[in-house]
Amino acid sequence: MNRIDLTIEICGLSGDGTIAAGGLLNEAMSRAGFSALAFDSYPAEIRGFGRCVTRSRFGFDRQIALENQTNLLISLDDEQSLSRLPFLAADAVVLFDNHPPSPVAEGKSIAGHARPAMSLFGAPFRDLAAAASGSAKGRNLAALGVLAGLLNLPVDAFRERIGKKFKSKGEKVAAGNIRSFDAGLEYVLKTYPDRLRPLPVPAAPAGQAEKVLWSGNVAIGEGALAAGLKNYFGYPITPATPIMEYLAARLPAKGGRVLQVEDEISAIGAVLGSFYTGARAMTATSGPGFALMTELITQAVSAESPAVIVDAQRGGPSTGLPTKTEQSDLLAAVFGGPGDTPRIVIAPTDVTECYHLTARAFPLAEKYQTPVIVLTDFYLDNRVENIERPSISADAVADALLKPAPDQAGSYHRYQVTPSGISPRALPGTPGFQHNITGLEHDERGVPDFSPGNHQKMSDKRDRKIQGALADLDPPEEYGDPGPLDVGVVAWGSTFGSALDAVQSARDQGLKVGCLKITALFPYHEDRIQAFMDRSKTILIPELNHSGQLNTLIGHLGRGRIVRLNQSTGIPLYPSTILGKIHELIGEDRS
Amino acid sequence: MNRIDLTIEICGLSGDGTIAAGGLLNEAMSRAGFSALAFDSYPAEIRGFGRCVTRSRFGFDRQIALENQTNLLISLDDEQSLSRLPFLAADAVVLFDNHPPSPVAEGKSIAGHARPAMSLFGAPFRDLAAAASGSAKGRNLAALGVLAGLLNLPVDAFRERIGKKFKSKGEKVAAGNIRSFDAGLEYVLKTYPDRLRPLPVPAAPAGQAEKVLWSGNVAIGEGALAAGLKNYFGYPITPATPIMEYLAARLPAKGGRVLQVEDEISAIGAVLGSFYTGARAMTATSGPGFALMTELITQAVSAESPAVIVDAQRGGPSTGLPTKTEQSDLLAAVFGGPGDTPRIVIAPTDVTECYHLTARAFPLAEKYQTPVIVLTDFYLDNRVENIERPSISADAVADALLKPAPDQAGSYHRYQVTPSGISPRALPGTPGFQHNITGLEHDERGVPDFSPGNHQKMSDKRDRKIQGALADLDPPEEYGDPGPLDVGVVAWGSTFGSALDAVQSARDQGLKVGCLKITALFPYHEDRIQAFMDRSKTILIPELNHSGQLNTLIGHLGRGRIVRLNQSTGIPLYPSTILGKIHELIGEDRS
Amino acid sequence: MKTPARRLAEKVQSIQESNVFNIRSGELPTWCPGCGYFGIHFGINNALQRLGLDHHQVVIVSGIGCAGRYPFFSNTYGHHTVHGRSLPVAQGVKLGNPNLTVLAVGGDGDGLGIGGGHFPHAARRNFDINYVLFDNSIYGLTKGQPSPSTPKGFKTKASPEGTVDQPLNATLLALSYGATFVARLFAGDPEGITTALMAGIRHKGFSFFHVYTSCVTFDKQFKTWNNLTNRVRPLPAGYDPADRRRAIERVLVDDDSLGIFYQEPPKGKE
Amino acid sequence: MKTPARRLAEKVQSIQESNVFNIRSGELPTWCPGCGYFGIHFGINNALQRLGLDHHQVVIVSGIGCAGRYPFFSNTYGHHTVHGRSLPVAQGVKLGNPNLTVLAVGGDGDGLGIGGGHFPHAARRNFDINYVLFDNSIYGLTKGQPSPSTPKGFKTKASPEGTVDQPLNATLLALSYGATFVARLFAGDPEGITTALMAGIRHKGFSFFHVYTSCVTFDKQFKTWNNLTNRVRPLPAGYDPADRRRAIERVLVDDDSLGIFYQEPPKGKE
Ligand SMILES: Cc1ncc(C[n+]2csc(CCOP(=O)(O)OP(=O)(O)O)c2C)c(N)n1
Ligand SMILES: Cc1ncc(C[n+]2csc(CCOP(=O)(O)OP(=O)(O)O)c2C)c(N)n1
Ligand code: SF4
Ligand code: SF4
Ligand SMILES: [Mg+2]
Ligand SMILES: [Mg+2]
Repeated sequence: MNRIDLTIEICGLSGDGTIAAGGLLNEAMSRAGFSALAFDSYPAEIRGFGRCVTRSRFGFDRQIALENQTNLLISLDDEQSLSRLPFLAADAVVLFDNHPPSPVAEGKSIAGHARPAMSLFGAPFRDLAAAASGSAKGRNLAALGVLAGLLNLPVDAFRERIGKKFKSKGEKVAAGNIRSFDAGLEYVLKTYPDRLRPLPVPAAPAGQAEKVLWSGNVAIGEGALAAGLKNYFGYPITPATPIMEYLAARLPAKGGRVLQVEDEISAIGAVLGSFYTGARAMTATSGPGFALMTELITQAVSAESPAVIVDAQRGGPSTGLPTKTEQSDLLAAVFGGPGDTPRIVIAPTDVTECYHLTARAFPLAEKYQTPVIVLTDFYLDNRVENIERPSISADAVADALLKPAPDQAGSYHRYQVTPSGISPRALPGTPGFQHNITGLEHDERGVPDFSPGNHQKMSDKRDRKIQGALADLDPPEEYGDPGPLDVGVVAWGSTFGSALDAVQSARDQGLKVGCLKITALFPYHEDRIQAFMDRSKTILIPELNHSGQLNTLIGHLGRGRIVRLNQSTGIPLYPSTILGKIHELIGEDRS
Repeated sequence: MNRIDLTIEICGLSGDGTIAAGGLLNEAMSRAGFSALAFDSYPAEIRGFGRCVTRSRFGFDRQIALENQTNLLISLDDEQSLSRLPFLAADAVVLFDNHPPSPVAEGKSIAGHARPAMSLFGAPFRDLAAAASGSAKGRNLAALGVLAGLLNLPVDAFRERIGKKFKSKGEKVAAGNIRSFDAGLEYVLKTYPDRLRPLPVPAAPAGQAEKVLWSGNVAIGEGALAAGLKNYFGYPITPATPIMEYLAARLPAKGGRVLQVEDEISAIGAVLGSFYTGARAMTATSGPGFALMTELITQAVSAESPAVIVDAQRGGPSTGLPTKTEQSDLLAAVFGGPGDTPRIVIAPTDVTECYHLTARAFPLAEKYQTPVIVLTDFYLDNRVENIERPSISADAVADALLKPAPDQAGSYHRYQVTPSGISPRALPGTPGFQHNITGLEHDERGVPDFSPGNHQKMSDKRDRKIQGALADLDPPEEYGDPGPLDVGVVAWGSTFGSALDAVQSARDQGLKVGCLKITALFPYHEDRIQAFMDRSKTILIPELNHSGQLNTLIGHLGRGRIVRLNQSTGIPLYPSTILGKIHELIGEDRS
Repeated sequence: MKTPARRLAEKVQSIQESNVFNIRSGELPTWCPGCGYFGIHFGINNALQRLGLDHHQVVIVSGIGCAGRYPFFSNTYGHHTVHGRSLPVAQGVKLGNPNLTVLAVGGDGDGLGIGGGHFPHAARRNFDINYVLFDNSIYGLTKGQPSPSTPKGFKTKASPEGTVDQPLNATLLALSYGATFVARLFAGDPEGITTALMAGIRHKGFSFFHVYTSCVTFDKQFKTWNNLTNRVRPLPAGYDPADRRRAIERVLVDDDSLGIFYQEPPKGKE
Repeated sequence: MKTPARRLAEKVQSIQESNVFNIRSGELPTWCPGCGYFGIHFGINNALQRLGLDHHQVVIVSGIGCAGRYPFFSNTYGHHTVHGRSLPVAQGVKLGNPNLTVLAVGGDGDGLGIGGGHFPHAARRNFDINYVLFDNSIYGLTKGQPSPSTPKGFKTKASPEGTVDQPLNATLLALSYGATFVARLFAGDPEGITTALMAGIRHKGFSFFHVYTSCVTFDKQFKTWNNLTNRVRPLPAGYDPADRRRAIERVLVDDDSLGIFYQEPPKGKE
């Protein structure tokens, strides 16, 4: 079987239907059995004059990262597409509209700039669509038709998806759009019969599990639903808004509520109120909103209140780069907030983990009576992967509330000091267990107590409890050679996929390298991380932030040389960049 | 000359006039030429049923720390004072009311619990005051009279201070209170003529600089005034409120404004607005308020807006221990806030430094166009020290605004990328330099720009700028032997005084120890800190927090053994505790 | 001569000693003797008792301040959150378990200052929670700074020249925000508090109780017992609380009447 | 047939091309074609021009949202702060340099949602700043969620069953907060905006401008150009804006009139 590794980009101006076309492509390819990972980028303004780019990587094996080399570009707007040239493979294929709606400015045609080894396929996307459907709007679909014909993709998958997508706009629109697609298809078959490049299509493996094409945000929503989320409180913010909107369409049917509140302070406040009664609650936000939650997060630490908070990171600081990706909230998630405020911070590295870690955040929050921060990032939230539909056992998300013994009625101590630091928690409504929770320092009963011994005891308890949670957090996973490594890469979040991809390539090249995936960021598995570092001559920590935040957090564990690879660009760290660094380090080492 | 080292405590219930008596004691002793360091502790409730304790340490040399051994206790309430017993020196002197307003409960008299070597002096504080002034309220002053007689303190200093303090309540009250004091004085001279313990009084040194008895908060207010503060924006919170109140009484006369706003978000927002126009502005808060400022602090980093923020730390997390001390906001000050947000964090270690670092925060904020966070803590804010009146040269606080060249009118770039990272800043009102500042990522002109290269460039610039500020920040100061050390103590904030005291004692005992004072917490002087650590066999980091936050920040610099000494008690780390740890470490080392 | 504060304190003490209500917790209130909060405490407790609510079915959420300490003195469930956030938390509690009776309590600084952004939304969302504002027009716990409802001319250490801002009128705000139940009450009239609370707790929707009270320790100028006692009087007999527009018109000219200003006919959405 | 949005867009374009005003910056507004904000932009610019204010003496502070992008399109000084905080910053600017003319601008989410806690205090503090609320009753920039002023029944992805909360009325709020100048305006009437702005900027004190506008991209249901245009009309001739109580009474029954509802006789404190 041929190994397929195909990256397709569609580039246009907002309004060109770029994102829609990319979505359809992903769905159709997924349907056809390809594995997919795709990520769009679009402007922060609604109708700015911004560029939209979708990038999809397809193959037979599971796709774990995007690469910055594109094999095929569909240009819906030549001027915008010119910016993509540096990212096209030397022998890339370019499909473009040879009769676009507005004439291409002098010297701005993509055809005029393509490098010699590239293959160009012009087609009158607009005219094809207009002729087929009566509307030029379908030119993005005509372009998909050209693509499907050129690569001999399973056209029924496209037709079905197009029909489905436009059903809500009426039978006529849907049929017209399918015709636009077909027009593109016929055009390419007729015009370039001898330049077609049929792609092998994966055989449908028997008994394959159902696959879903999910974004990280959908997986987060599904994970929360799987965990029996009762109340979602949120405030719109990119890239977390789709989580709220996804749940708004589904949670009410399950008897839950989605409430858009007046700000993020209110959102986290309501989450704490709901969880106080035992009803699982969650909020999702991004940097600016997360910043506003700081005070109540510290209160939750002190009052030992459960909460699940998704921080969908975007480019920072402040309002920053609302539609770009970054991993720069790590230290704020771990250390943000005055006082000694240990809490749990976990970070998924792919869509499947978005599901699992979100679901498991609920019992963790309940059991350890603490805020659990799930750190994702734009690249994870908005990418789509087609994955086996994840599921989680009822056990894994079962109610983790430790209730007090009934005979404690009347003498219940909410903050009883225990060896684990975990105190039984009674819910309002339980007769005889009335108590107060508070962010003031308190004694075991919950009554304010500022005496020195008490503060020490309660600080110890809170710390002990969170450190104890390590037992329930996934230990770091090692990939690659088990022995001594020339370079050991330590990665988290969306960068991990790229790191693993780079390490796999390096190993294919015979290099002695490995990779460590960390999903538990606080508390973290010191021993395991140190063990991996100890067998690495050089430790490489690639991160999508400026200051090397993971390195700040765990760097002290490294007894060897640590090298940071940081990037503040708002775009993912690609495997090739990490691979380049590995080569450089091993080269240095040898010289 | 006898070396005097005398710690006096007054203990009572709120309402007993404990704090007032302690204040008068400090003033009178200071007046008499003693050096003083004093710190009160009181309940978080206004009229809770809380214990009030004032502690003052007096001597001839400058006092740098309190110790937890008290030489003399004035008990205004026996039941409360019993809690102080463990902190009394074996041979402590105890003055108590032998006919208090409400009878002392069975078994709760301090006299009944004093240890054998202690000296007890009973006097009818209440009766003396009632007889002398007609009101039992002055019993705290009668107690001071007893003290003054017993130790042969300069009584005129007391009388003058009492007169001054009560002047506002009318001549009659003032005179009555002086009579209460005198009554105590006469009583002790008459009753215990052969048990008096006259204290040597410091000779008034010729040409001594004027001394002031300032709290840290007063010094902060004075520092801000010295720097030409224009606008203060605040929201009440312990222990920062007195800064606002101090300035409210003084700033308007200098043409400035003190505005109490609706919350801390508004306070920092207004500071940013004021500084934007070039008018120096400041806010002071504590943990909970500081948490709320998180988002706008990150915005200030991105928009490169100056701001001066005093975070007067108290026990945390959350509302925590409002009237107790702690150093647990360090990581929040340095890392708090999503995104890569380098800012300047400095921390004074005594009252004089409160003045200087606050004053210098303004030109620093201006020059580096960044929030400057001045980290103090309750023990520093509310202690009083009698110090030489500090002053700062006009140069040191001169306007540090780098203005653009006039010929840039019309083509001005607010965020011009320079080698230092500092861009000339034009103020609103300047013709031809109109521009926008923003927390969105922006190009050099200040126009939103989310392109990869631009984000990298601007992130580099912001980081470079803050790292460059190191040149203007005090390097760490070393104390003790210059050579190899068995134990090198690294300390910051209010704990530094205790660390230095402990190190001095240890050196008196012939131990090879030293101490490093760090006031620049971000950026920090890596090389200097590492050099000190490198010559320490063991590095000891004592901190008043649970997780060892300074160690988290700079621990990676240590190549030797680092030992943390942490305490979460809400009370200061005393020199004896640190000394004990030094002994333990050196003992271990030797064994 | 006994001051009103003294009289109230004595009254409260006699009530405490009578043990008529057992909803108080074992904790002694940490308020100053004579503080108006004792009267409010009594009024609320009485309402809960008379409504026959089980203590364990009641959650009192509070922010920070002297008023914010309330839950510690009550034998119900209590959630003492941070400054200004009682309403968000209270709404979360209600959605978490709609069977609970939920009260939010707090001071004027807490509710009109730092927490003032949540009030409009709690009102217009109209969940069935009960918000009792302890309005002493001062920041008590931080030792006497002006609050958003402080009258002009108040001299404190933070305002040595006297305050200059227009005070906020919480009753007017609640009505403007669309609250479906609005009452104005007085700490010196615990019985009035009890009556209104009973009606408000029964009301299915957001109920707001604006309680005038006195900080005896830090306000000697405006909201003293004397001044308040002399001012307040009941709403005129026959006042019809069913008309929101009328209620607003009245509150624009009348700062002194006590009682239920507005109650929407019961059809609250939650 | 031309839609009102189309008509406005054309009008705006012709104005842009005429170059009658030079206060716009070189940056092209990133708003959608037909967005009501173009009309507001025009109205504000015209007022600044006609008042003869030097551009460098004007600071426009904004929060986040489509409206919040305003300063980038204006050739004045601009301070684009975070979501909801334009008023605190604007007050700091005014205290920092009282010679500057200070405008705060932002959307309904920005000003009534997340920033709603600052509005009462800016109003009652009465500094001489001018607050222009771009009220399209929707969160535009985040792609169409309901806002605090959204009418009941609005269906969005975030409210698939339609919104149920009582909307806030910003004009009423400003009056309740004690604002000393309150006008209600319409993006489709830039001339009206200009006139009111000129009066409000001259007014020494806090001036509030509640501008009805349309998000053509995300609201097809309520605040469309058609609906708005059909609704609005000027305040009746002879309306006297000097009486705050009257203004409140009017706004309680009248959602549609445009003009200056209230202006306190000039004696603002700052
Ligand atoms: C975020 C934050 N800011 C400030 C404080 C300090 N603080 C405690 S109580 C209080 C105000 C109290 O006034 P009010 O709400 O009117 O209650 P009262 O004490 O009068 O009952 C303040 C400012 C705090 N705890 N948290
Ligand atoms: C703290 C914070 N929360 C959320 C956001 C995301 N956000 C950006 S604009 C906006 C709302 C915009 O609505 P509105 O203020 O009405 O302005 P419009 O876009 O309609 O002009 C939101 C929620 C943010 N930038 N910051
Ligand atoms: S300070 Fe004022 S509000 Fe607080 S308890 Fe005392 S009297 Fe009551
Ligand atoms: S999304 Fe709406 S408010 Fe934003 S620019 Fe477009 S039309 Fe205007
Ligand atoms: Mg109050
Ligand atoms: Mg809006």
